[in-house]
Amino acid sequence: NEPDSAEAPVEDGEVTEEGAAGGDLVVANLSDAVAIDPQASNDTPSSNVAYNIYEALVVQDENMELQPGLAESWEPIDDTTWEFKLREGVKFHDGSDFNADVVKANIDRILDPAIASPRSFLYDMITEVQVVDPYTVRFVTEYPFAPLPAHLAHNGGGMISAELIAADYAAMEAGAEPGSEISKNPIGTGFFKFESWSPGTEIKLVRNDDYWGEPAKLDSVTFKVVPEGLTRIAELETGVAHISDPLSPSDVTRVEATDGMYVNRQESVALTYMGFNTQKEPFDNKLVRQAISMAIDKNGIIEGIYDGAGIPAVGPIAPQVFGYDESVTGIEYDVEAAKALLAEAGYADGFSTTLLTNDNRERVDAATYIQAQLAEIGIDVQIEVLEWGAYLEQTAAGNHEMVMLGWTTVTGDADYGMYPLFHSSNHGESGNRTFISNPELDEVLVEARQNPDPAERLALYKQAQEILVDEAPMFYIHHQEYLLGVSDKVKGLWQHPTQILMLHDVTLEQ
Amino acid sequence: MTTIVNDNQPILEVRDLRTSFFTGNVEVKAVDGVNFSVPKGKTLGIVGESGSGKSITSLSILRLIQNPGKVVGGEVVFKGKNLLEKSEAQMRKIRGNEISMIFQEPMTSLNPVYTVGQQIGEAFQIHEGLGKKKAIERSIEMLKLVGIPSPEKRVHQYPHELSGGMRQRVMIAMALACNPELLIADEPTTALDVTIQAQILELMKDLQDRLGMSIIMITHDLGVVAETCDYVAVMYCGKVIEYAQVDELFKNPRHPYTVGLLNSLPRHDIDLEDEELSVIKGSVPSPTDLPKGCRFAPRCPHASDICALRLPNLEEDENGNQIRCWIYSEEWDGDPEVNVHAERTT
Amino acid sequence: MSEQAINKSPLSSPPQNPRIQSWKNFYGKFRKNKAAMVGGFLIIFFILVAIVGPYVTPFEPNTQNHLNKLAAPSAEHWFGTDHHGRDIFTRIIHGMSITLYVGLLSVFIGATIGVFLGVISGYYGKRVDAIIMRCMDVLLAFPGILLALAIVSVLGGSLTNVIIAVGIFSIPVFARIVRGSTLAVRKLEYIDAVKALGASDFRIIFKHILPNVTSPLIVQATLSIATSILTASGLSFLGMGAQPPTPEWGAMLSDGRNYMWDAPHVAFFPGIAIVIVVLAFNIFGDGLRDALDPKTKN
Amino acid sequence: MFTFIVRRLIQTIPVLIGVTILTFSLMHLIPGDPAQILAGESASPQQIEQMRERLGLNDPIPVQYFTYLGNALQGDLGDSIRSGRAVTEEISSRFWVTVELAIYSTILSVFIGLIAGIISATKRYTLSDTLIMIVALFGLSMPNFWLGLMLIQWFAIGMDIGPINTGWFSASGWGSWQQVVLPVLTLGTAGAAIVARMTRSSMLEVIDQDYIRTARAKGVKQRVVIYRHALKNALIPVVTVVGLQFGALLGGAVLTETVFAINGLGRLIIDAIRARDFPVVQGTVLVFSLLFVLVNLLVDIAYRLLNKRIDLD
Amino acid sequence: MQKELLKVNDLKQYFPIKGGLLGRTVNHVKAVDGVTFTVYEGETVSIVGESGCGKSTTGRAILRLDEPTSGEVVFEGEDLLALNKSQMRKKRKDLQIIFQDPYASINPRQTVRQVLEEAMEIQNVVPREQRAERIRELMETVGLGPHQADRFPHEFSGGQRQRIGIARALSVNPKLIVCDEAVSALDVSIQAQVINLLKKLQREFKLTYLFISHDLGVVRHISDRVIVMYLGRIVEIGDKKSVFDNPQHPYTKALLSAIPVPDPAHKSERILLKGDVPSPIDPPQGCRFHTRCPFATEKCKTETPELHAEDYMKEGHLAACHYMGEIESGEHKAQN
Ligand SMILES: Nc1ncnc2c1ncn2[C@@H]1O[C@H](COP(=O)(O)OP(=O)(O)OP(=O)(O)O)[C@@H](O)[C@H]1O
Ligand SMILES: Nc1ncnc2c1ncn2[C@@H]1O[C@H](COP(=O)(O)OP(=O)(O)OP(=O)(O)O)[C@@H](O)[C@H]1O
Ligand SMILES: [Mg+2]
Ligand SMILES: [Mg+2]
Ligand code: NI
Repeated sequence: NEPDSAEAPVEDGEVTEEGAAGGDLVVANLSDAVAIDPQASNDTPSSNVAYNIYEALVVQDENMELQPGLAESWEPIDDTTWEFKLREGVKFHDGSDFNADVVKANIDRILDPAIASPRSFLYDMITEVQVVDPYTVRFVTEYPFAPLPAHLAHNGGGMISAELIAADYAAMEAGAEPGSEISKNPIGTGFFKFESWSPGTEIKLVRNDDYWGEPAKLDSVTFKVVPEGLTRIAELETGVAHISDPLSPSDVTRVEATDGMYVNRQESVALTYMGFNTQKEPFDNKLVRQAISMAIDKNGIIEGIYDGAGIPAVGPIAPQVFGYDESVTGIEYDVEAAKALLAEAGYADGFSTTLLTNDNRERVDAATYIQAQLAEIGIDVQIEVLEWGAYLEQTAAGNHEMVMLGWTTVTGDADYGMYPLFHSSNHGESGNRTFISNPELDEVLVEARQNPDPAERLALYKQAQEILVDEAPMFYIHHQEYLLGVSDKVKGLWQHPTQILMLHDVTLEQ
Repeated sequence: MTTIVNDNQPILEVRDLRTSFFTGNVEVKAVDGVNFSVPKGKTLGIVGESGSGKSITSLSILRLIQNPGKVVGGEVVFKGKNLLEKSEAQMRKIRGNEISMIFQEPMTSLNPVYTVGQQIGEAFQIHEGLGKKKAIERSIEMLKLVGIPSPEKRVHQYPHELSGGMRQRVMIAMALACNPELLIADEPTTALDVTIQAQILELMKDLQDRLGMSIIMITHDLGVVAETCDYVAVMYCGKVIEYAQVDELFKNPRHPYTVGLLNSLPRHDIDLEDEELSVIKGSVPSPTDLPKGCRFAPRCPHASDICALRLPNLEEDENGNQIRCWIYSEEWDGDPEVNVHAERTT
Repeated sequence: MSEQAINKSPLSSPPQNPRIQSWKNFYGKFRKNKAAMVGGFLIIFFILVAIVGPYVTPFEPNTQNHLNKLAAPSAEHWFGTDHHGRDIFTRIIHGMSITLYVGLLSVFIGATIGVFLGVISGYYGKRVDAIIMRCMDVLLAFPGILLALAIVSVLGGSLTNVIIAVGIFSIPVFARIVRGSTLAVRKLEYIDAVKALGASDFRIIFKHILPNVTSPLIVQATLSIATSILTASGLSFLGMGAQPPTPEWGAMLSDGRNYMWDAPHVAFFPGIAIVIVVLAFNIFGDGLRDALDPKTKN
Repeated sequence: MFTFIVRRLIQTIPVLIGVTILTFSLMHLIPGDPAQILAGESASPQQIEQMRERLGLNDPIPVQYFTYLGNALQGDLGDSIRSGRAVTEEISSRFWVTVELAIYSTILSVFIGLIAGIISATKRYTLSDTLIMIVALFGLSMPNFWLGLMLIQWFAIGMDIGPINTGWFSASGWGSWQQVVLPVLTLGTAGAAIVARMTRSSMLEVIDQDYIRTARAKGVKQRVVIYRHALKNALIPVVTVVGLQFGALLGGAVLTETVFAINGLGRLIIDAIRARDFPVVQGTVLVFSLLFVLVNLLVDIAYRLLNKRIDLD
Repeated sequence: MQKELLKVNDLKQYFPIKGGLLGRTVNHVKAVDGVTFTVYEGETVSIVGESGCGKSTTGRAILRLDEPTSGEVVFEGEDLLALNKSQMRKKRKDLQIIFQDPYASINPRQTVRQVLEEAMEIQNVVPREQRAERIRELMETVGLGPHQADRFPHEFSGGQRQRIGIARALSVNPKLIVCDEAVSALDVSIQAQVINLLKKLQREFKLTYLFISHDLGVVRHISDRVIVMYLGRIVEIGDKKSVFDNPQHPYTKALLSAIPVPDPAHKSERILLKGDVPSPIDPPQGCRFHTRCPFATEKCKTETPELHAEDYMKEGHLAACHYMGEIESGEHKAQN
């Protein structure tokens, strides 16, 4: 249900021992991919599969730093133009060449209204893609946009074979849905090739032996759909699967206690928060928001519900995200102070309100926890659980008072972690579901996204974080830790802070 | 108890038969001491009002009483052997073979999911060990025997495809399949229209003449008894209260109940003198709550003290007719002049 | 001669209130059915627990104690604690009234509408019947889960809406049963008799048909309570149901399934609780059926 | 018989149309916009608008309905909003899974239910009767998803009993026999209980019938009376129950498939509802109801074949 | 001449049979097919005939319990079939019915008092405060103890229930009572009691009975005139004595001869009919009885005989047979 994902390449992690090459890695997934078209899907399972097939121009490492991908280098030419030098000699799985035309075809497709790509927001500042020469491409943006390379590193920027794109358009002419041709036979440049997909059951990938870089070590990877957490573990235990993705916090102890498997923890760039509708009484009062933020013990939630999987959030962005400033301090847990603040705000006797959440179990549990804690400062919380579709609609329309939500800064850049969430132009469905509108903050966020100077940007984001702590439009709960249940046979696995499994170096011990 | 001395050896003798139903902790004595005999080749009629135990008697003879019912006493002597002492397997050999039975409701007494032929043929398969095909052939013969037109076609039909009269013929065919020596017909025509009833009764009479079997004809219709039977047993509340040759019974009924029955019957062939039908007052007592003395005493116009106190025995006269009534005993303490049969009005 | 001689002797017992008499008759039959008696007593017991239980439980149903979460059953926590450290025994006791409420109310809704449609359908027959019965077919053929989801989504997630959804599920069952009985009763001669007296349709339906279809109805209602409780817990299991922290058993079960490895009791006790309550209604319904069935002899 | 079948088929048409109307209205009544869900937690209003336009969601609802109906009549159930695949394709890949699950469960429940019911009826009031009926009542009273979870706990995760580990079966998926056992048990249990109870009472009723007495009067053996004469008649009401049960089974499949991670129609419909994937929901509902209607037609036919009293035409 | 109370004119009752692909009406059960007769005030007219010949249907049609297909039912000069629903409801006071099944004909959930009270309430015949008294009276009239008024039907025997049914019919002071097999379900000894009661009531209240029965013994005893029906038609109608002693229609003759007489001395010439009653869906052409009639000729197969009298027959005695005169005189013999 989270918005979702991006990518990143290699580095250390647990990549130490070498297992024997080959084998079929089975990943038990919560849900099936929606489409194996990076431009037409935005869910984690899809990204997880797509990452192995398609590659982007830029790659984020596990520290979220940008590394060359299909592009060897990039630089801003002027305020609104970025130039990328592409890697030569890269071939798609269908044998076609990767070059600047392909890049143009891909970006054009994402921005094509007929495709209505859910990824288009990542690139909608691009007004033109210029092919300078076969291996040089330029992106012209509508306004100065510093995080563009980070955006291009996103999984949505994975490059699809131009021939396939053409075929997909042809199919659309014939009445098919966009992307259906691509999902049927996805062609990228990645280290795994698509083999088969039985929807709802499993997707199988095989090694691309003609990979331009070092080929993957596994023969194949199977992404198997196992929706029940309990069952996923059973699969792990019986050896049917090697990885349970994700692992419920509640199952951590179980996995830890079982021989032959371990828990893989990965800090993430995700945020869990409880948003206040700042346009509604009494949450239009900053003091109330602060008081509530003060009255809830984040650590209790992290320990009690997420089983310690995560770190308390100070502000909206996680430490790995570019723009994070550790000097900013958050609101501390202090029930007495909270009561005082509430009294100051004129609600000494508390009030009644509702807390909306979707039917995600941890969120519901966290909501229940918050309900209990707020009762102590006299706030009577009614929990209302909505099913996802209705939930999105309700929260976008601002029908809520308090709401449990999350956000993942998939680009690893503070811009993505703040601009959609807090800029007043993004009220509602665009991301700002607290409906905060603070002119000073708006100004800082716009400035920060357009300034090409990283140092200046850092300063601006520090300022933004300070404002956000003070304004408390949301109660920042935690930056989750992604949990995997992994069989001891799996070597060389690591998970990206955007939740993607890094399978390039994985080997299976027989 | 004695049996009727007759020129004809009885094929079946029922002596002091008792059958009870045990529901909860009460015992319902449905049949409570029944005696009669069926002379060879003759027809015995059993009449009585509803609930008097006619059907239970016949089921007891074949030992078909099921839980919670039980034959609790007496003897059923068939060809000199007491059927109540036979094993279940021996009984099965007798049922449908030596003694057969026809039931009241031709609608419900045939299994709706099997064809007529299958059901008749089953008897041949069981008792004569015939194969399926042979059994069907014999079934066709039987259908012909009971006068069903185009039996080759009918044999493959299901009971619901036949009319009531035909079904009853099928029942008869089934009962007669293995040439039984005794046929028990439990109200074989009650559910049928009179014109059809006439056909069936005629058929039975005809078959009896041809095959020489003995028949127990159970009915509540005194007309049927008069026309088809040689002997009659009148039952009331689980007991036989009068047993006589048919002419004798109609000419000279002796039990007040028999007389009452005859009197309350409107006739289609003659006009009654009275506007009013003569009636038996009251109604049949509940089987769970029977009078202590003579069962008929509460309704009997002649009842005296002894009737209410003690149950009369079934006494036999010199002609072999039997009667269960204090009036005909030495101990009679009522009006000595009473002349029951003279009260007949029809 | 008569087609079928029918004659039963009158009860010669002294005049007594006939209602008491027939109740005694029913009760006499009912009492013989031991299982049904157990069911009846269990239900009474459950109702008592639902009323009194919440006042005597050792803990608060919603008080969390994360230090003592997922504790195994012990002398202090009879059924252990759940993932918020709440006492499961307490929550089950508090959930009793919810479960009964769900079962009873949803059946009430379903039965009311179902009976109405069934009687109309059976009594008027022809086109009315055809239309109503086709609609019932649609409902029957329609995956209930979608209906539930729709209702819960449109009206918002709450127990009441689950009850409405479950109630709607059960309409066709009642409509069919009542229609069937109505058809049977309508053929009886006493209906013709009151018609011949000039009774209106309204009177015939409400005074003469409805009271005489109650036996199968009561039986069905009891059994439907059982089914409804199951259905509702299924919906809660799928996450459409009571709002947390309501101690609804289906929801507890749904929560509990995540801890089956480490703390099987979290799912086990609510499950057993459902089984027992449903069982009680089932055997009670069975007993009622036997007692109300004129064919089973006293 | 032919006329009967054709007439029954004709009768199902209004029912199916009713089902599509109901689905259509419900899906549009539910708050939640497929475009928004597809777009996720952040999406610009223009983007959502584009998507709505692309999906044809901006047409008036009656227009959408009749477009849908028109296409459906030609066998085109549209494309999934979520995956872009044809709905028929989405359904067909899962159809047999659910149908197999339902059929195996039905077979299981009929098989066990019949045997238990017959034993119970013939051994009326004995210990085995009581035991069977108690077990059946439990089977009836158990939430099937709970049973599923317990079965996983006991026989997939397994318990160590001495040297034996009871983890014999697989907890997820569909295909091998290890995968089939637990879901079928889960789904079939309630059905078996119902069939057993129905068989018992139906047998008891039939055993009291006149024609059974007739058979016995013919000298037929008790066993033959039970199996030849009584059973075939007793099956008649049981068949109806099995038909209705099949419907319940399809509903139960949703839960069972969730618990056992079986990729069938039940899970498809849940996922589709959550994603407001209208075409898939409609298609699946249609298939569900069609299955239900057809199974009940089959049952009616079986009923008529068994029950000779009903005229075939 | 007595006063005509009820005149039934060419009454037809067809029940549709649905079938075919679309469940259309494909045929009709011609249960009653053109029946005409008159009932005079104070008399008892019986309808006899075999099962399914349309006796009950005729009775029900007269009372409009089923809406007849066509014809007239003139009661005291007024065509009942022309009345609207509420007019008919008022009229129902004058026509009552007693049914066969003593178990099904009383609502098992009402006490006798409630049954009777309701009847009076519906027709509003007796003021509320006098109803209790009236109920007492009715109970006595039908031979039940007033103390039994508060009992439920299941506490009564069949005969007693039949009396309750009679009391219900009487409670609205009807002029005509249709007795549909009113005594058929009773044992002989009880049947006699009820018949006596019916006769007594007729004398006391000047009732008119339309008495439907298949039991000719009972019919002979109770009726003044007799109607014999066969397959939806009247085949013979006439004064009781002449119909019983001098039946004209071959069917009537066969019917009478088929009844066993409770007298072993009685030796009757039995006329055995072949086969069964044909289906009323496609009744035979011509004389409906020709399929079973020993006297049938070609003419019978094509020409439908009308009810008529021969000169030797008593007044009012009519039969529908082409050959009754010839049969009587012995000119026309049974075929083969
Ligand atoms: N299964 C049973 N349980 C209890 N009592 C029974 C049972 N079957 C029959 N009886 C009782 O046995 C008595 C005799 O019944 P039976 O069937 O022999 O009467 P019948 O003379 O054949 O009457 P009918 O003319 O109605 O057939 C009745 O009083 C009846 O109540
Ligand atoms: N409602 C109905 N629908 C269809 N057919 C009917 C209906 N009522 C009666 N019939 C048919 O009409 C014919 C006459 O029936 P009716 O009940 O009048 O016969 P009856 O003479 O009263 O017979 P019985 O002596 O059996 O009561 C029968 O063939 C019957 O099947
Ligand atoms: Mg009998
Ligand atoms: Mg009739
Ligand atoms: Ni009779």
